Amino acid sequence: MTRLSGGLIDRSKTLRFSFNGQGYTGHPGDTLASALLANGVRLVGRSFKYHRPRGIFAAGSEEPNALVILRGGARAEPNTRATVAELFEGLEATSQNHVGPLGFDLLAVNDLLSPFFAAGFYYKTFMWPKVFWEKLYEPMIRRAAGLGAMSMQPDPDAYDKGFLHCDLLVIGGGAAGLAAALTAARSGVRVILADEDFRLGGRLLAEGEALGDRPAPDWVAEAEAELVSLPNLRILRRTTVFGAFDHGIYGAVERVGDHLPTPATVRQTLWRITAKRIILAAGATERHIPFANNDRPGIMLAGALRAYVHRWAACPADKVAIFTSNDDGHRTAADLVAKGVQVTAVIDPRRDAKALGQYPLFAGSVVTDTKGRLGLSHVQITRDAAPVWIKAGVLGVAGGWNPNLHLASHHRGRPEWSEAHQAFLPAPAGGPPGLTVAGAAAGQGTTQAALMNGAEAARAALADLGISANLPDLPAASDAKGNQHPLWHVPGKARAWVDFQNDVTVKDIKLAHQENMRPVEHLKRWTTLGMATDQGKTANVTALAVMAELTGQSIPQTGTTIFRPPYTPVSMAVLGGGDTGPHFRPRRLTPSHEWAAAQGAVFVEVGQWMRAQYFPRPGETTWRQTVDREVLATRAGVGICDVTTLGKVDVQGRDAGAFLDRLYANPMASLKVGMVRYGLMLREDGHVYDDGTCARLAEDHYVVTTTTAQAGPVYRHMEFARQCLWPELDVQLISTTDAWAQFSVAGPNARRLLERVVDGFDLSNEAFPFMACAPLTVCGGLRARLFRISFSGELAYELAVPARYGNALMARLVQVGADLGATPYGTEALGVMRIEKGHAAGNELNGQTTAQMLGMGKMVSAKKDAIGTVMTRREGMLAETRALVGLQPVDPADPVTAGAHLFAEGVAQDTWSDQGWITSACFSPHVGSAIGLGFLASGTTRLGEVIVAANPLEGKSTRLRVVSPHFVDPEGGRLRD
Amino acid sequence: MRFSGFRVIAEALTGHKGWKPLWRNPDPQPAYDYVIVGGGGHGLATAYYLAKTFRQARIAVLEKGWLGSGNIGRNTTIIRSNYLLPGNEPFYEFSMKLWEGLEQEFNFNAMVSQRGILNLIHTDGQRDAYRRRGNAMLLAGADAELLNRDQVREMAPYLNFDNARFPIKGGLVQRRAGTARHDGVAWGYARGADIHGVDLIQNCEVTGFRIENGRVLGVETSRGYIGAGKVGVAVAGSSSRVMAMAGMRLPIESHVLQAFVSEGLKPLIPGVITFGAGHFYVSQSDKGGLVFGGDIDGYNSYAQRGNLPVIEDVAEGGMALMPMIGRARLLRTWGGIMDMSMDGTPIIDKTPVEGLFLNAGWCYGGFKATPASGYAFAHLLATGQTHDTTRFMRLDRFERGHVIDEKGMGAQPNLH
Amino acid sequence: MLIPHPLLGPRDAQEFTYLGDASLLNRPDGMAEGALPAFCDYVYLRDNPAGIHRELWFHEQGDRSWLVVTRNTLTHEILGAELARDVALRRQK
Amino acid sequence: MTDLSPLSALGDALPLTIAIGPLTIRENAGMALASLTLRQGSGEPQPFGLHLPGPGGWKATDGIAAFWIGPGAWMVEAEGRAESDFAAALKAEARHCSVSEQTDGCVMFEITAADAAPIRALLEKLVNLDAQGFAPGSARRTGLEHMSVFVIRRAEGHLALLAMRSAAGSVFHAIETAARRLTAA
Repeated sequence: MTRLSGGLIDRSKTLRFSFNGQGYTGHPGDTLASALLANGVRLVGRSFKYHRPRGIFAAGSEEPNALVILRGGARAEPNTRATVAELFEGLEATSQNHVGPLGFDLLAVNDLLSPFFAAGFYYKTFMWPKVFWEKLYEPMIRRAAGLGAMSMQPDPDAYDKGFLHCDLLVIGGGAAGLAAALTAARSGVRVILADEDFRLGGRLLAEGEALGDRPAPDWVAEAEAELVSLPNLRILRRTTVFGAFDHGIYGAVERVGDHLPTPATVRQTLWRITAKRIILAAGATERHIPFANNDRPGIMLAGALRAYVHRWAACPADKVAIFTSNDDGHRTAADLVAKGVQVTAVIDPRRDAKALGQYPLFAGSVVTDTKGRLGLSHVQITRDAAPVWIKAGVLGVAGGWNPNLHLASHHRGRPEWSEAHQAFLPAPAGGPPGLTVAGAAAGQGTTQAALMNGAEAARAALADLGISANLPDLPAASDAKGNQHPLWHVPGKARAWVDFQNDVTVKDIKLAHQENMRPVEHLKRWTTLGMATDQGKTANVTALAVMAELTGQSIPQTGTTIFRPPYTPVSMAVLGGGDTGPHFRPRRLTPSHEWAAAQGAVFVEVGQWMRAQYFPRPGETTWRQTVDREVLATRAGVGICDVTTLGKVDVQGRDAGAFLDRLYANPMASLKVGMVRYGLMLREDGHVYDDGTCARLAEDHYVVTTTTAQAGPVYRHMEFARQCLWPELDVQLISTTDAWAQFSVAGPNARRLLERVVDGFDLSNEAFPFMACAPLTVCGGLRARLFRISFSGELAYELAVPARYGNALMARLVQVGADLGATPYGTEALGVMRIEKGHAAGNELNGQTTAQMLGMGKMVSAKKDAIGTVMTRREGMLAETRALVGLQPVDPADPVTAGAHLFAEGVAQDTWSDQGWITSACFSPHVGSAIGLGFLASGTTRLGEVIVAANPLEGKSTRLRVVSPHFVDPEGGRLRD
Repeated sequence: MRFSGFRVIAEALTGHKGWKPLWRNPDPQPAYDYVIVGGGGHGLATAYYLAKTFRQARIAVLEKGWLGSGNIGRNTTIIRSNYLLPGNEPFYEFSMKLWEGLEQEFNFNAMVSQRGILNLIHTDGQRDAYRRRGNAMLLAGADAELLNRDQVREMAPYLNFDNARFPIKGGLVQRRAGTARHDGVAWGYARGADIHGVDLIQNCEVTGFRIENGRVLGVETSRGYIGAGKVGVAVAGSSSRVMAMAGMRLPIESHVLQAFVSEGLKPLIPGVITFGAGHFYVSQSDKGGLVFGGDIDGYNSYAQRGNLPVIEDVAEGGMALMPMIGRARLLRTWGGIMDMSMDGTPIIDKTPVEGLFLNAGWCYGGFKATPASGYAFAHLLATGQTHDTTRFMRLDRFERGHVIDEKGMGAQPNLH
Repeated sequence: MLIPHPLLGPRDAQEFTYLGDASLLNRPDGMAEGALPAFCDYVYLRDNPAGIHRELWFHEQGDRSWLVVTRNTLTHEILGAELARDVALRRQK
Repeated sequence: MTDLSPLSALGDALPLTIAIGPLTIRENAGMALASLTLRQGSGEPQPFGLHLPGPGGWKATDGIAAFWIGPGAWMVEAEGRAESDFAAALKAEARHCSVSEQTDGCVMFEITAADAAPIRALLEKLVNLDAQGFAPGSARRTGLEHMSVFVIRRAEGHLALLAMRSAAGSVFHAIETAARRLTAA
């Protein structure tokens, strides 16, 4: 017998699917698990350690056994629980974690060797000989371990993220959740109802119950229809709320396209839900009972069996037995009988157990063993030490129910043991604020109680928000209690599984106890209990109880386990969401990007920016050729570079000068209007933070620049100074980085070139000297700002125009300057020229540098209280002798390599004789050899000395001469002419 | 009891009846020569080396919870010595050398696995910085290799080479780096310390110090007063709280660092890979789970749990670096409390209170440091002299202006 | 986390950048006698409490206000937030 | 007038307009922008007769509008005046305040639909604002895929999204991707 009558499947349509290459059929409404069971397939996988045959154990997301690789190719999805995989046309699934066919796994030899693989065995061996660990033992272990295999191909599907806000989030669409959602939604508040299943109803779909005068699924359909009609309620189906985070933020994954052959748009969406109140109505998970060989395919949770029979009309065997320690198991038996399934035995350790229907009852008995190599065939029943074997293809095990309180303990709140419920219940305090637990998750396990409790929880949650809601009329429902009488395990010599996936048995727990691994965390870590993909949902409480029995303590004395996100495993792709390729992070383009691209520029990522690195011309075969040309053309004629990426901050207000005086180590208030000054900014700990320029456009108006990399942090730092340190100053800040396209125009012909674009502006050295600045117009009336500053050491200007004109201005400058040798240059040439000039940049300003090291110690004014000034007076900073020097190879053919370490000649090269390192290096077409900058101990007094640059990483060592860092125009005549 | 393969076989054949407790559960004595506060990795290692190497007797480790419940119980298990500055690199290399003989020394398989670490390079500036670092490593006696893009591709072909926002331009590799089974390290040290007579006392919370005339006499605990000749505090994550009981303020903030494990998977990555452009690093455990992490959450916290933005950020980084992991699932997350120091470097030093010693400020580098930290702290406790490799890790370095700032972030702990 | 912005109401903490202990508002006078030890304390030492903590958050993806947020570091519960500028001005008085 | 030709933020000669399902996305290149910040004791001005909105607000009158960007700070918009020196005009209206030119600091996308539903759906996918509570007249700066953006609800069926001009392509990619997915879904 496989398919029964009834069920919530659409028999009018047939879906074809395959498992391990074998074709089967099912119907819409099936899961892969229900369809396999309906086809009589019991063996679906292998366990982690012993490779024991495993079947379908549960009917929901707690499944520990029935893990498959779903789909194939790049979409292959290992470790997928067959119990939550919705059937679709063409579904392919394969079993995992075996060598050879599933029915004859070569690694099943591990099961024979299991005595050697007791808990923690690997900590005690594989230590000799030492080299064998990486070479032999570990590779062997790694190959045998793991579960499913990844495709190793990029995930081809798209993923999405989004943000939702609501007054009430209801997690779980079973009896309690539906009642809560109805109550709240009718009051008009904004409600989100999230359910992990593809069909609302929860256990209501899995029972044969009536609600009022109708079958439960009919009531569910009616409630759902009402909910769908309410505009203030949103149903998220196939959505798992996986984590409770701070302040009412919940993470949820909607499986948008997982039930389709291929997703129509995205496969999954990550929702971040911000909710004022939350009702957790996640139901309960049934416990099993460990007994000898309790892990064979066909042995499953009794409640799951009931669900398969009612919801999916699937029963995987003709003869079914039930092992239960409570009344709930008898319900399963009665339901099966009513469905026409042959129940061969109901085994109940209670001597006074009563049958609920027509089936053989073995009261006062326990299951003590099973048979069946790849699937259950026989069950051994023992009463008063007298065993009998009976035939059964399926054994339903009912050990009571554990509330699904996981999310309630995501804030590290500890669940509390309830003697009355014989289960852990959510603690009254310590859970996520605003969250209430309702229904079976709160121990309110009967249908009647769940409905009432859900509605009442919603009413109370809304009352808490100051909103009154009426309790809805709820249908009459069953209030049959399960009567939990836990039987934590059946004693015996053979192995009895507690954690199926990780093969943790009662024996392992005993061994942990024997070896003093008794605290629950030691128990878990020593045995790997609860570390499987079901996160211990089916194992942890049982294991605690077994340990409690061994220590003679109560369960709460033994410990509790708390839960952390995620509630069920979540795909990496959906957590990563969005774009992972070129749009992984924003890309900022400079104003002249289009022009540069049209010129064939090569671009480079500089933080978020894409900058032109160099502009190759036909015939140039190496980047060096191009860069040398750009440098020489700039130094001989004029070069143009887009420097928009530098941060720009508008500083205004009566106290702008006083404010900048406190931000920069050097004075700024004394700067004259129309002039620019280099500024050195320290962190409060005295190290160099950033550098840039301050231009004073008016008495109460400065424009300051920052380095490209530090634009954001420096702006934040400035706001900190303004708002937190000196709020009394009248100063206003706003970033204008993107508003202005800024171009460096550098070289002896810079002035002549600019004269061709400015509108009647006197650029003569007298009218507009070095470090002058002014507003002006260019190209027939375009607003612009001009700064006479130089990074290259040449006569140079920076010209800024509104960003939308940047592209055209770049083209114009190159065009009108053709006869002057106007040459666009990129970041490489920029870097070469600043090294030639000895200007510090990112490699020098790495946060570990002092003003003294940069030769700027004297700029730190002692006459004012600027950020960082005081801390430069610490002994260690004063004693710093490393200083920026220029470095040139003794043999001009030798390279200079940034990252090489500096040593005196003839000393042993180790950490303790290390005297510094090369920060930046390049080939200087001006000098005609490689050059570099570096920090060298006592550097300022060692000019002319020959030192060694050691680069053992690349097996090179070169002799360098220490020189001034100013390779070009050390007197600075060029930039002042 | 000595552990070995033969022993495992013998016990298997005789029903595992012979296995003994890994350590005793002693009641605290009234006084010890040395009291180590904190039964995490560093505290256990300190006790182990004090007893075994420095041959000191009468030692107790006091642990508030269960042994190994500190950050050794929740980390991403990476061991490496790829630091830059002389204040750090020789220390971590010393630690690396101790790792290399650790299991044979304490007769416990902590699964020290030297499968290498690869730090990816995305820019020329980064290559310069990594070259400086790689050279610093070699100069300190460690190993390092600089790889170009093709070599990285050969090593890790599944990384995103063709469609990345931050193209991979190379990498710095330390082959001797790798991972170790974190709990195994704690248990190995605990068992070793127990064998050498150390009293490991669980569920014993230190509630105060008894200090007279500037000298520590003992500690008040939840299990009564315990006298001590010397007290060593190794309670990373709680350093500020514990030292406040001795009247000290520290250059430390407590921050939460989350870490993550995926479901078990067949082997896909051999070693450790770090992706600086996207805040992501990953390795794969022997059980098959991808173990990964990223940045700290960034705000002061003692809550041992983090928030969703960091989970997303780490997953984004992972997806950008290795788009093949999309269909792997995140299984577990946890949050550990980091002792974030003001320069990102730890402190192993005496304190102004005589007889009271501090081991703190490990940021997220504590696990790899466990052996050397224990050794150096034991050295300091036993001899009164700073171990050579920790000579810069002083408490007064901040006021003296000798910070050891690997990242160059200054006095902002959440940026280290 | 949600930061209760005094002007904009609850805003997601992702919009903010964290700095640390609000004692950073109490910058010593750099020109005073004994400024160096005062600065060493100011820059490096922290109470780092497990419990109520006053701390600085910058609404970077928002209104660019620095806030002083009072938060419990054990539970992450937020007890209040005000503009740092207001706190700083009040302190000066 | 200058003889240079401007480019749109997306790098084209003409600003883009594109219809995706029920949504129309238009780059607004004509909007002039200038920031206005109060100085100590400057009093709150009413530039062009506009009462400046409070925190989180956006207000419009006769082609001029303003949205709150921080305590004592607003961004003032002038439709169709990108080519003029709008900052100077604003300064003339608020002499005692600090004014900075911002026209090219941002790329501005005007996103319109016949009613609120598609706008809300788009908002949910883009930014962490309460899409239903974000009523017309609201303006916020918030995060969007690692970028900082201003979002303005000009009307039920009209959203404006401002981002750093240099990141125009990345912002547009995000908007377009979300819009296409909503349409396909």
